[in-house]
Amino acid sequence: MRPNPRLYPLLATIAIFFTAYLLCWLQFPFMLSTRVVGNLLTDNAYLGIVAVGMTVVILSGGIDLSVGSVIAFSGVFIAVMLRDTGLHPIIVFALLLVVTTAFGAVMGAIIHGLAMPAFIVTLAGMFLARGAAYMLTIDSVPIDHAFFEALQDSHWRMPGGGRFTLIGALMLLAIAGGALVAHRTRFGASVFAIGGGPDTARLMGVEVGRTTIGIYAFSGLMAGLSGIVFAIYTGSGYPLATVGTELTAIAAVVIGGTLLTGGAGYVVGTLFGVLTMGLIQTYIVFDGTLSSWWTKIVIGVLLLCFILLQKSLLRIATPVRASSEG
Amino acid sequence: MLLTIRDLSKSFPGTKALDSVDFDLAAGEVHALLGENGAGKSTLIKCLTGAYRRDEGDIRLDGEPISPGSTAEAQSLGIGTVYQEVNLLDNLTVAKNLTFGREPRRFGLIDGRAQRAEARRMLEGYGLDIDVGRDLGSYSVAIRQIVAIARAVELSGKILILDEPTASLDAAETRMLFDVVRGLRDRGLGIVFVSHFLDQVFELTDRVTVLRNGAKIVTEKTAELDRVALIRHMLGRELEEVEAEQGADHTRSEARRTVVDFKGYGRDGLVDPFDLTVREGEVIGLAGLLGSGRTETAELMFGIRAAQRGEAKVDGEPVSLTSPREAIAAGFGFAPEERKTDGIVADLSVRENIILALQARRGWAKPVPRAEQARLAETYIKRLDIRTSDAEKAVGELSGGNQQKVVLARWLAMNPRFLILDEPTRGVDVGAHAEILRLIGEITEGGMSVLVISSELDELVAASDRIIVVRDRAHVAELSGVEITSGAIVTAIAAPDAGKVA
Amino acid sequence: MTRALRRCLPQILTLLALVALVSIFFPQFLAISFENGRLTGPVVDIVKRGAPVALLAIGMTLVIATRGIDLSVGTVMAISGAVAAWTLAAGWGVFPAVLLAIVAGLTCGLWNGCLVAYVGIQPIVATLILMTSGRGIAQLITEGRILTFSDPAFAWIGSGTVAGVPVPALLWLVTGIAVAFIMRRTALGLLVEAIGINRSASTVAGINARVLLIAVYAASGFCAALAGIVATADIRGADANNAGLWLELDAILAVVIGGNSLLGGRFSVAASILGALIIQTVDTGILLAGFPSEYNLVIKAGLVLVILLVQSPNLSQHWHWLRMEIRRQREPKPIGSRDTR
Amino acid sequence: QTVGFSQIGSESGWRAAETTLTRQEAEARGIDLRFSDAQQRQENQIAAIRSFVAQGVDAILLAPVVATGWDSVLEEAAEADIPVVLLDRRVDSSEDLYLTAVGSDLVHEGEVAGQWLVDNKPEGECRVVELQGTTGSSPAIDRATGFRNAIDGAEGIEIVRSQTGDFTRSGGKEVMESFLQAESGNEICALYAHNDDMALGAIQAINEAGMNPGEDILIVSIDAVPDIFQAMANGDANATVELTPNMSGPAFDALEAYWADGTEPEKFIQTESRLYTQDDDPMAEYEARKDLGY
Ligand SMILES: Nc1ncnc2c1ncn2[C@@H]1O[C@H](COP(=O)(O)OP(=O)(O)OP(=O)(O)O)[C@@H](O)[C@H]1O
Ligand SMILES: Nc1ncnc2c1ncn2[C@@H]1O[C@H](COP(=O)(O)OP(=O)(O)OP(=O)(O)O)[C@@H](O)[C@H]1O
Ligand SMILES: [Mg+2]
Ligand SMILES: [Mg+2]
Repeated sequence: MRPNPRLYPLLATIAIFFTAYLLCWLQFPFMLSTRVVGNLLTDNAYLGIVAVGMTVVILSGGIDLSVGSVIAFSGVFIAVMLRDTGLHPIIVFALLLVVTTAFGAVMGAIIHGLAMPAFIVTLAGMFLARGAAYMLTIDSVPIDHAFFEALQDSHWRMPGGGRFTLIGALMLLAIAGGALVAHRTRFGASVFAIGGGPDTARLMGVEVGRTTIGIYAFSGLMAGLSGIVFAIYTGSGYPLATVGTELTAIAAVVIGGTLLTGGAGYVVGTLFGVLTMGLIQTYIVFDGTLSSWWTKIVIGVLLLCFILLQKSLLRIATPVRASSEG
Repeated sequence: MLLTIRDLSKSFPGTKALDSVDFDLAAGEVHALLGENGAGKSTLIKCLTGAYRRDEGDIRLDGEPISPGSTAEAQSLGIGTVYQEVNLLDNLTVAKNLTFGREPRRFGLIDGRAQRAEARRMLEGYGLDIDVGRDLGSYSVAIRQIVAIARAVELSGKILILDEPTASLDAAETRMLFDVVRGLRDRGLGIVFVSHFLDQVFELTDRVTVLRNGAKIVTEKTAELDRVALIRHMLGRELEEVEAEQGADHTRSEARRTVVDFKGYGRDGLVDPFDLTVREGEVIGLAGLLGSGRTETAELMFGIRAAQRGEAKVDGEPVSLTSPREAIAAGFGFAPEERKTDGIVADLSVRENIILALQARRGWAKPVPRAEQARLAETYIKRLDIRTSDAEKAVGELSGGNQQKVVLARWLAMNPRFLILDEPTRGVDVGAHAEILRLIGEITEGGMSVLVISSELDELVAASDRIIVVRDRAHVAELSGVEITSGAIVTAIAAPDAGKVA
Repeated sequence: MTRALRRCLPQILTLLALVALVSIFFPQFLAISFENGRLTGPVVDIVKRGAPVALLAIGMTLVIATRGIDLSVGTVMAISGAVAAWTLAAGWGVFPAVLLAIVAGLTCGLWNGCLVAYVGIQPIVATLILMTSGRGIAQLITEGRILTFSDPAFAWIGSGTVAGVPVPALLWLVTGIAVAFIMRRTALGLLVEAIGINRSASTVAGINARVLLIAVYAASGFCAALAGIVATADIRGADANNAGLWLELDAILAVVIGGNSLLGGRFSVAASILGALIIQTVDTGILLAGFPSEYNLVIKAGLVLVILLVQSPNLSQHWHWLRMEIRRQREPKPIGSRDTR
Repeated sequence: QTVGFSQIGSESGWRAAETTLTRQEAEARGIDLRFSDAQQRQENQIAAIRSFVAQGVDAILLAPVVATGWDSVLEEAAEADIPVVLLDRRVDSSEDLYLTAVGSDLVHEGEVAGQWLVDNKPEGECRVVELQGTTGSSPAIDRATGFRNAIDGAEGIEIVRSQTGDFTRSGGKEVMESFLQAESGNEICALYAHNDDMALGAIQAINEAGMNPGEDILIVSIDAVPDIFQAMANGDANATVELTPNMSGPAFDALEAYWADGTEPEKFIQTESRLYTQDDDPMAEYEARKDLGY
């Protein structure tokens, strides 16, 4: 039995990632050290987590531009709360997750209730979240808390000196959790259904409204979680942080083989999309000769190469039309 | 009464789709809901299942007033529905479509294995041997339709609603569906059946309700009606039966001039190389089972898929047909089978849809003058009896059959030399059906050549000068003249290895 | 004409409401005076300042009508601005500068169009590639600095006037009218809408979707080049890092405020331009009202949300339904329904 | 020796000049410079430093995008015994975590600019408008603070409007235009801009409004990029406070001393915040700077 053609983009992504890693390794043998692998996980943890939420949103055919700002807001919120109140970080985290989830839910409600395009509603959300961060503080606020330092420091030292950090682990957990939600729950099935066509989904009995709210709430939750991870990662809150992260996340999701039009994709693919983005960054740093502008150009070109490769692999793998195989 | 509907009304901007309609459904009956295109059948069904919010009216199930706010609610009330043209979700696997909303779970998570097993169980009795783990979109319309039916049957605890379920099924599958429906009826379900095939209505149903222009005309026992009376109820007038037993003159074709000539035309994995000569003013029928490769043949000829081998000649000159544009330039026209995805442009008006191909051929710099557009729209709205409040209404808001007519009008307006019609009468009412057949006769009189793909053998027999039989992606037989009979076609489709199922 | 007016009515009303709102905070808002041969006043500033977004919105409208999106326009502004400044710095003169800048914009648009139409990459991603790498290209041209020039003729495009009216305002007006005219007097508008609504059906009907797609992205690149020229001429220098930064979002916002659907299909260039003016009025209004800068974003987000909410077709449906319900409550029950208890 | 340099980005001409000068300095000293551009993102900088550590460079130069949030990554570098030198901006981590910081005192810059205005303001009331940097960035915050410190005691100076111009020329121009509308131009006595680019944009706006920058409205800004000297030579701008882009020179000096015999430099090497006015031969300054990559 041949694998479902729907798996091909995912397989292509994974194959390309490992090939690219191999090529990097040939050029810089050090790339294969556990340090680099550990860094790849740690440095992209926040991106991976937020990309899980983005994957679910994109699977439903929507888009969430607010996540970058929500991450920044989360950092500022945590920092300011820890500075100004005596609350324990855990409680602050819980509060934050409630806030960001509610924020997402409200956006979802507007999107559904007023039939407005997600792009615009979440664009307004993006302005709003960053504006809210400014209103909390315009300064960058350090986080000094023993518990926080413990979180920052918790890692498992891999053989070879690399660190497998808590936040790296958290990202892998988020991916696993996201995969379960998207592929193994009724909510996830409804997400795919809406991505396949909201009208048809409605006729099939999907509660489109409730699901839409759930989708954006989930994305908000993931953005909040990502904000926590980012705060742990940087140990501070900064209202200007993570500008443009939503676009990076979208790119990662798309490289991961999820269709922007919705209805097809895998959460695991997103992990490889994120790692691919991280690999590009790492490669550029290892190279170390590119000027600022060439850095931008090369990132774009590599992105294009990945997408073209994926396209051509898919074209080879699938015949003219899915329906035309005998 | 299982279900009673009283004074149901529903308006869309500019149209009163339902006007105080009453409808009763008893347990253990199959009740036909009939009417012309745009009469309001689908709207009635959608109001009943909560897909539309009704303006007024009272719906009772087992005597209890119900008012489903969503289709999910209707499903939980035991109402299973196959909507017209909604063939479930193409991007999900067959199994997920079938079990959607009732997925078997273990520890709160969907159990994929059980899900597939459940799906296979649901498909038993429909004679379908397909991999339920594949995307629904990779199967043909017919299969998608059967899957939709299987799903609705499973959901219907009390009521099963079928809105034109047989439009894309062939005879064997229809028979299978009827068996299933009868079984459900005997188990005490109430079944609403919408169809434009009157034979099927007489064969299957116990009672008939006819709608016209959104109003209920009559409810009668099927046995007490005859065909003529039924059509009179539907149309509000008598129908001049144009489909005389031998509509086409099957003998005239040989002498005519060749317009298009395909030699060894084919594409690997799609259609085996075939020869086909199209003569002026000739109607060629393409017969075959579902999935036999008829649509593919048409798509190949029209350049939607490029041919790998063989050549095509128009008027003796070789032409390349690698895109619809080239085919149109060569004088071809093509009304596709899947009107929703390949035919109509939903948000454009009826007028714009009709002139679209014409405009594309003229190029962007030479717009069709407004007066000309209006004239064409008027002409075809009248000629094909397209039910629309005016020519500026968006095509997506028309009823299914009327959308089909708009697509036809688009190609007739082009006045092509060779017109390919893939299931042109799918979903159109009796009146329009007859009108379309009459039109085919009329345009071929004028010298246009037509290739018709249809699953209705009677229709093919009535209209065609020649019939090509397609089986397993190959053209296996050609019938002409007096050979053209339903029986001969069926034999050709089945032979020589009748034991093998397609 | 009246139909076009009716189409733009919500946008016009919104604009009027905004003007009234800003006037509350800044009473002299509508004051216009004629000084040293030019009109001055906040309103004049708005039509001038709004030029880049208005120009971008014109091209973006077409792209969105085909169900696409062009994230690269801000970057294309930077590229064409850099090309213009570079040409001027090399001493080639104004006309070559404008010409080369436009050619650069068209090239970017063609590139996007080919990625979308031929390679089949989804528009967001295809244009995202140029969005990230294009700024690098612009910086490559300017070598990361602000490339200044002192050509008065070129600067005139940014800050000159014709009969007192700022040149940038004339530029978007002329471009807008030209594009709207081309779209509606030829069949282009219809064909673009058709491929936006249903590309496969349009292809079957014989429309050359690929060429059209490439054309609209090229048009968007062209408009972005004009916007880039205006921005560069305005500050007499090409700022590759900041020119057009995040303006693509404003442009998209303008198109949506203009009532055009992101799902493609029916479009109105005039309404998009009005959308751009609405956004600029919000921006300028915030500046004039003198709030601290950290409130800028929140105020903008709030206003945009309110505008979109008010314009939402669904909301008007809800209103309609609510009114009907209330009326029904008041009216006596129809005779058919006896079962009140 | 290999040195990794994590630069913020290339958001301004000043930043580009700093990059150019660092490359030149490294080349002159025979140092292999690994350059990484973070595109204004802290996370990219952190990742870059981690990569540098993983590669085992001999030292790291860091121009931090923001003051906070460097503790853990600096600890990692310290663990690997890689000295880190901060350029241009400081961080709020413990001083043990880096070798030294080279930079100017941002608050002090603001104070110098403010002091100039206090000394040179015309008689009577002086209504000042302020063009702020990007909201939330540390130069914007500190330069605002410093300026306010300086004018606090002075009689008659009042900041009447202040808005962000995002450190860009077009931002400066647009905001200045609205200032001129809102405050009816002739009542503004001076403009304080957080960087020269915004001041240059504002100068154009003032010119276009038919007024005379440098005379009708005094203009003081910070950075000392070449173009502002040209404006000063034309009499359009009045004063600027230099922020030298050559941060790496002192940094490499300190590093070389440290590599040679472990000399610990001072924790903060402050560069001079020199004030330039129209009297300082602006044309000569312009010529001297125009090829530094600004
Ligand atoms: N969403 C809609 N918006 C506006 N008008 C609509 C809409 N849906 C249906 N209509 C109109 O309501 C009337 C009834 O349509 P309906 O689909 O119920 O017809 P039908 O009886 O199912 O016809 P067919 O046999 O062709 O399927 C038609 O005139 C149609 O144009
Ligand atoms: N009974 C079946 N079992 C498995 N696959 C099928 C079956 N029927 C159709 N298919 C698949 O669906 C594809 C498309 O079928 P489609 O119905 O479009 O073909 P067709 O010959 O044009 O028939 P028609 O025009 O009558 O629908 C076929 O290529 C075939 O692979
Ligand atoms: Mg119907
Ligand atoms: Mg077919």
